[in-house]
Amino acid sequence: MDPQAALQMLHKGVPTSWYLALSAVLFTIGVAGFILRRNIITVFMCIELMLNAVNLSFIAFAHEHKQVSGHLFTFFVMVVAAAEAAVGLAIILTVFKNRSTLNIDEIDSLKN
Amino acid sequence: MNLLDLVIAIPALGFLVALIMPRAMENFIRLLALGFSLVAFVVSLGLVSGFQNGQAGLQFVSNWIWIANPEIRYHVGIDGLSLWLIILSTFLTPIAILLSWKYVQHRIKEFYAFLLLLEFGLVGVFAAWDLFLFYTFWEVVLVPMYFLIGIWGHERRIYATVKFFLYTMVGSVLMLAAIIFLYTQAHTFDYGEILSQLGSGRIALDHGTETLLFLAFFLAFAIKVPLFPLHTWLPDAHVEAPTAGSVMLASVMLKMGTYGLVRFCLPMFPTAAKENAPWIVILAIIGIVVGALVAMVQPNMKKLVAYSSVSHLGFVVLGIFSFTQVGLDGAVYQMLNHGISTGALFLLVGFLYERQHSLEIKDYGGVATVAPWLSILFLITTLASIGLPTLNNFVGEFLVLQGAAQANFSWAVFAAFGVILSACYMLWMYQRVFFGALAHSVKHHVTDLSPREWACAVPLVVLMVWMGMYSQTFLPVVSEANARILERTSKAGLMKMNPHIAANTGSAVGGGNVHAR
Amino acid sequence: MDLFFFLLFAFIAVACAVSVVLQKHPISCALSLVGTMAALAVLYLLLGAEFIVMVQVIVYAGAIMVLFVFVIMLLNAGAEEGRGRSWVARIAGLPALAALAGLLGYFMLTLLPMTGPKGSFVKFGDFTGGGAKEIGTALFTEYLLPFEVTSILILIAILGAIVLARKELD
Amino acid sequence: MQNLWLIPALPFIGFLINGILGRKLSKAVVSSIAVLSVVLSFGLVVSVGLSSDWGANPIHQHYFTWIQSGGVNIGWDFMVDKLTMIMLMVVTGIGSLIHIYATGYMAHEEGYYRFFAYLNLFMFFMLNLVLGANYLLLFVGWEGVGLCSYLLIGFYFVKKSATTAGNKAFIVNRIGDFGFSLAMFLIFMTFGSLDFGKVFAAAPGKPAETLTAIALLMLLGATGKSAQIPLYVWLPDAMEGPTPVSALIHAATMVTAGVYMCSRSAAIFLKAPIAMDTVAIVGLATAVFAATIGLTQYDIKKVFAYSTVSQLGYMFLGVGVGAFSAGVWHLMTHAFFKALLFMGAGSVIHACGGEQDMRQMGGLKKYTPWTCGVLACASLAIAGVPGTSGFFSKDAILTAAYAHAPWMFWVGVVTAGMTAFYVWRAFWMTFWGEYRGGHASAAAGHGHDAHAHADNHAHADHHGHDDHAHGGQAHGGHGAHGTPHESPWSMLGPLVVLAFLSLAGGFLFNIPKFLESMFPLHEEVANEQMLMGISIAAGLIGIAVSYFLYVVSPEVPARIAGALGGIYTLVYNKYFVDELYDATIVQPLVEGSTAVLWHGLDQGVIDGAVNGAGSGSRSIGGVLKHLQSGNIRTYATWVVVGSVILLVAMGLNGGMVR
Repeated sequence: MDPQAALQMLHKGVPTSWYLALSAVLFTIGVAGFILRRNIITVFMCIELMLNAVNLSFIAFAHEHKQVSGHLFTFFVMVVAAAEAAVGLAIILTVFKNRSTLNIDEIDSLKN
Repeated sequence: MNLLDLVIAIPALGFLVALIMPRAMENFIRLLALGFSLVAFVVSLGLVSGFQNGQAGLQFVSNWIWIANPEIRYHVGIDGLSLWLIILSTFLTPIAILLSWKYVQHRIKEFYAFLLLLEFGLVGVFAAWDLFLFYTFWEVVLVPMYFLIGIWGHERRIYATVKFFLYTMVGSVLMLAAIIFLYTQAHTFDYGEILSQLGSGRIALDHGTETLLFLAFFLAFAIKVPLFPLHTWLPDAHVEAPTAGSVMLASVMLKMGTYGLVRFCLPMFPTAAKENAPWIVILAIIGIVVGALVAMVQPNMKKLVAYSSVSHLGFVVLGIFSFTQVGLDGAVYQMLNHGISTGALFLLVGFLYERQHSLEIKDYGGVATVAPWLSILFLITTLASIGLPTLNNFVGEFLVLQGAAQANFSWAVFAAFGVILSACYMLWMYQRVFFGALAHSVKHHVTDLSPREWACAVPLVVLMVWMGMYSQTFLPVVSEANARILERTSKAGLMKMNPHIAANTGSAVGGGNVHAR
Repeated sequence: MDLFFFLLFAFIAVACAVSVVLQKHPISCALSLVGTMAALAVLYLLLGAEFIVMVQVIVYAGAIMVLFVFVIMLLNAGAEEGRGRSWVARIAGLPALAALAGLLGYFMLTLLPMTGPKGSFVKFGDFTGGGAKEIGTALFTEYLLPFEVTSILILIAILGAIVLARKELD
Repeated sequence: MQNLWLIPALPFIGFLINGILGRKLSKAVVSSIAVLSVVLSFGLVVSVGLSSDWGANPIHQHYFTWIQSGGVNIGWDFMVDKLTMIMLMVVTGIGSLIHIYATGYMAHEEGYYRFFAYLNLFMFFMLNLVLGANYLLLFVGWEGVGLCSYLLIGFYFVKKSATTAGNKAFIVNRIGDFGFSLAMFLIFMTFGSLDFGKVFAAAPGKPAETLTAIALLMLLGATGKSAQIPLYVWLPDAMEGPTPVSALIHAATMVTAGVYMCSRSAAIFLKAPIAMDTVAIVGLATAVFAATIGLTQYDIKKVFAYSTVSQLGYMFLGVGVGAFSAGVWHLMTHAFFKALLFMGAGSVIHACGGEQDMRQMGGLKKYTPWTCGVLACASLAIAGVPGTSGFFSKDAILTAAYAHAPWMFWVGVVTAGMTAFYVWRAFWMTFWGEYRGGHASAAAGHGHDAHAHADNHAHADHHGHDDHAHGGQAHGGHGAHGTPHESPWSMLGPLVVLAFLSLAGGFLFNIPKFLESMFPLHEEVANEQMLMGISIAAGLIGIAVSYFLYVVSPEVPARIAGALGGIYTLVYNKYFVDELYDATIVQPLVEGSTAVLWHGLDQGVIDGAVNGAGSGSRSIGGVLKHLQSGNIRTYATWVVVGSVILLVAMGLNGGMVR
């Protein structure tokens, strides 16, 4: 990228693609946490991270298309995330009570 | 909302009402189900009186959009072919409900709800004039029967019900694929429209495609019939099913297969149907003979009757693929006959089971001594089943064999062996169960018919005699409808040469429904 | 200016996210996640989503994360122990993640043009349709049904949470 | 114009009343309803006969359309011509007599109402058979009488042998019906109709091969119903039924239906010479074959049963050589004397308290003089003694046979001799000598037939107490241990009437003359006087030999039997035909169906394939289930791997589409 173009770009602002790329990176980090971490609460937090990454893309696209729909999707995602957190954490409580562990590898009742 | 819609809607309404009833009101639920089914029957009789024979096309048509895109219509109507099958369904459902009065003692609410759902599906199958709607009803029927066998059946019910379900699904999935293919060609699910497009050559199927489509439909129907060698689900399903399930399964559900053959396979793919007729007929004849022979050696009454169904339905398929007016009339008549007589057989076997709690022939003997009327009704039914003249099956078998003889005399020769064998297995069973010295357990358990059982059995016996003595009540309407179908198949060979003739035929078969859009 | 803020908060977001994955103790993870969310809120603001920024901060970073912290404390959750049992995750996990990151990033970068007259850029103030008024209008006209359905969803979630949590009481 | 439908309808009404309400009615009411319905219908027949002018056109009445489909149009039509009239007279006349007889015979039986209901139903179907104006209605009667035969043979349904015999009768008849139905299909295809009028009018113009095929298939039907080789096996077993049934159904009426059908279809048969010869040969072979078996039997009803088979063979011989009217004539006279023989036998059995073995009888003439007298009349008639009814009809058949082929005449004469012999043998054994009954246990040492005794004893046990076993209590008082007694007049009355007819029937009814318009009389045969002499001589010799062997020197038969050895055993056991059929047809079918078709094909191959598909899927699943480790992180990894694959595929397809 030659300096001229870079300067021009700077004038115009940040490329939307960068936001999207950031979203992709955050999403991948979330996935990485999901796969690599074994603490069920951390795993759950990684899910929230992924949701946030997706929200970022929605907002970026809303900006790109100059429409409010993306914001609404984000809004709904947040609502669902809130509901999910409530139920999910309740489930975690129950699981912990029953199995006395937060290690996700120990929880494999669905095996076979 | 015409009469036909009512006949379809009443069982559905009954189903919903039965579902929301409190579980504890057992007798009320029974009465409610009986009431709904009786009302449906009475209303369906209105179809008979309102039916105009000789009028081309469908009657009692009702045509609304159900799903806008892709366009799927609630398009129903009846012709002579469906009329009596609908009556058969509505006629047998009250009987099935009544006969289960004591037989079913747990989950009563669900049982009667499922019976009504079954009736809804059956009537819908016979009335549907939109392929997608037909398929929907076809599958709706499967669900209640699955549960009827699976919940209220005997010991091996899970095996039987899974087998039944899988067999039927395999066929119907292929049929669904064929229906969707037809949609991609015709851009409509409306059966009349598809027929007229096929007839006028607007959908040009090449030979291979037509054969494949024919086979896809045929397989679905042949499994349901069931045609040899796809029949092994039937004995298991029957043996495990509760009496009401057996009655409905044998009497009406199997007719869905043969109805489909006549309604869809012949008019839509006449060339393929004719080309494939020889081996289908051979399978039918093998079914007739093998079914009868296997029935002969069954130790279990229900299994025996089930195999006899295989044999009898072989006659129906034989009649259909004889491509003669006589044979086709006989086949359709035989569908009704089989519904009545085999339904009655299962019913009476069910009565025996309720008394003795066994289906094994060896556990019986001398029943005639303690239950003379039961024996007499069973004897009449047995005689009907083996095709004694003046009883119903004779008329059907005679016409089928006459038609088969006209198509190919050797078919009639081989098929007629089934008539001999039917006497062997039925009478042998009758002898072992009803005659002979009074078995000890029979003496203590078997009693003669109760009034409720009389009420179940007598209408069937009356119909056996009526249909055997005066077929003119039923046959003319059927003949009329069959003539249209045959008209189409007979011109199948001409279609490529002269599309105009075929176009006329198409609209004749499609009937007035073409204008309905 | 835009670029500077973007780069700064993008870095913070990524760093906090990495921290979420790498921290041993759940509490640290939760705090890192709050950091990510806050950084994202700034980015939302850059994108003109004023309403969402507020919701993000109040509901997400506030309410939900507090819930997490409560649960962590309630369960007295400590650092992970023991070995993972998923050999699939151990063997295929990192390569697959790398490929995913690369591919996703590549597609995202090429999705919208960055140069030329058609290039799309984000400049603070370009889009001002993200205020409470606009959101509210859309929510109660076009998106009324989803909105109401969401309310039922939340109701069900509340009921579910109560049912699940009640089990612990008795 | 008479209403023909009333003729069968009356017995049918009787059937309905007795069948539905009979259990609650007294025996007197039941029997009067049954008898009255048949007698009334006999009256109707007579009035139809008297009122008809017997012109060229038969009375034809159409009631309603029964089956209509395509070209098939079957009406419920009745028709009366001369042939029908004869059959009607025989059926209703003899039917009435037997109904009256049965009121006495069955007086002590359980299921009295049931018996008369069945009997009335039989009359209904039989009248339908003869009145029907098309083949399908004929077939209705044909199958219907088969049903009643089944019901009545199995009347004592508690007894396994009775119900088995009923099944056998029905199923063997079904085999015949198989031929009949195929014949009907061919007729319809050839003529486009099943109406007698249309078919016979068109028959001369049709190709001989088709007509031959039709006629041969009909013959198959006739061999079933009329107990000819190879389907005769059911008739001897049918003697399990009560004796009036044997008299009515298995001697006088139903079994002659085959003869009626062949005569009715004369127009077809006459155009099919091969079929005619087949009919004649089947008839002749059956006549000889059954007569030889009759020579050796001891069960009085079995003797008469084989005699019936043999006499039916005669009728077929008559039909086969073209003497239809002679065949029908013999049908009629046979109905007289054979019904009489059976009813007489019934009277004897009644007298002996249910005993059927002739070795347990003897000397009955002093206990039952009337029965003895009427049986003598019948035996004279069947032996063809000049002047009796049997003489005329048998002579007519034999003369026609001679005109057709002399060897048939000679075989027929030998058969006539044998017939005279075994009927009179039965007569002597029953009525002459000393009464041997009353000490059943002594039977072992008493039989003059030590040779075949062991198996025979079992046989006697099996069949010996047939009739009255069921109503055994009623007869306990004067059963096998009491002295024989004469039957009541309700039984003897009909016997006397029939005895008169047996003697005078030939004079009274000259059937060939009556039927001349339908079946032209045969031309005169050159040496007819001589032929007549020979056949008379054969009959007389037969009587004389039997007198010598069973009255003068009763020890001789055993010696002869001993001398014949194996042949005697063969004949005594009815040539082992039942065993042969059982081994070659019944057992292979049952075994084959069980082992090959059911277990092998259905459960093995078809279900095997289906279940194989099931277990195949299951074993594939068994491998694949290891993917389901239950570990959520593993699943997540798979999801990631899958996403990567999707993204790569997307990239290869040119990236995201905008």
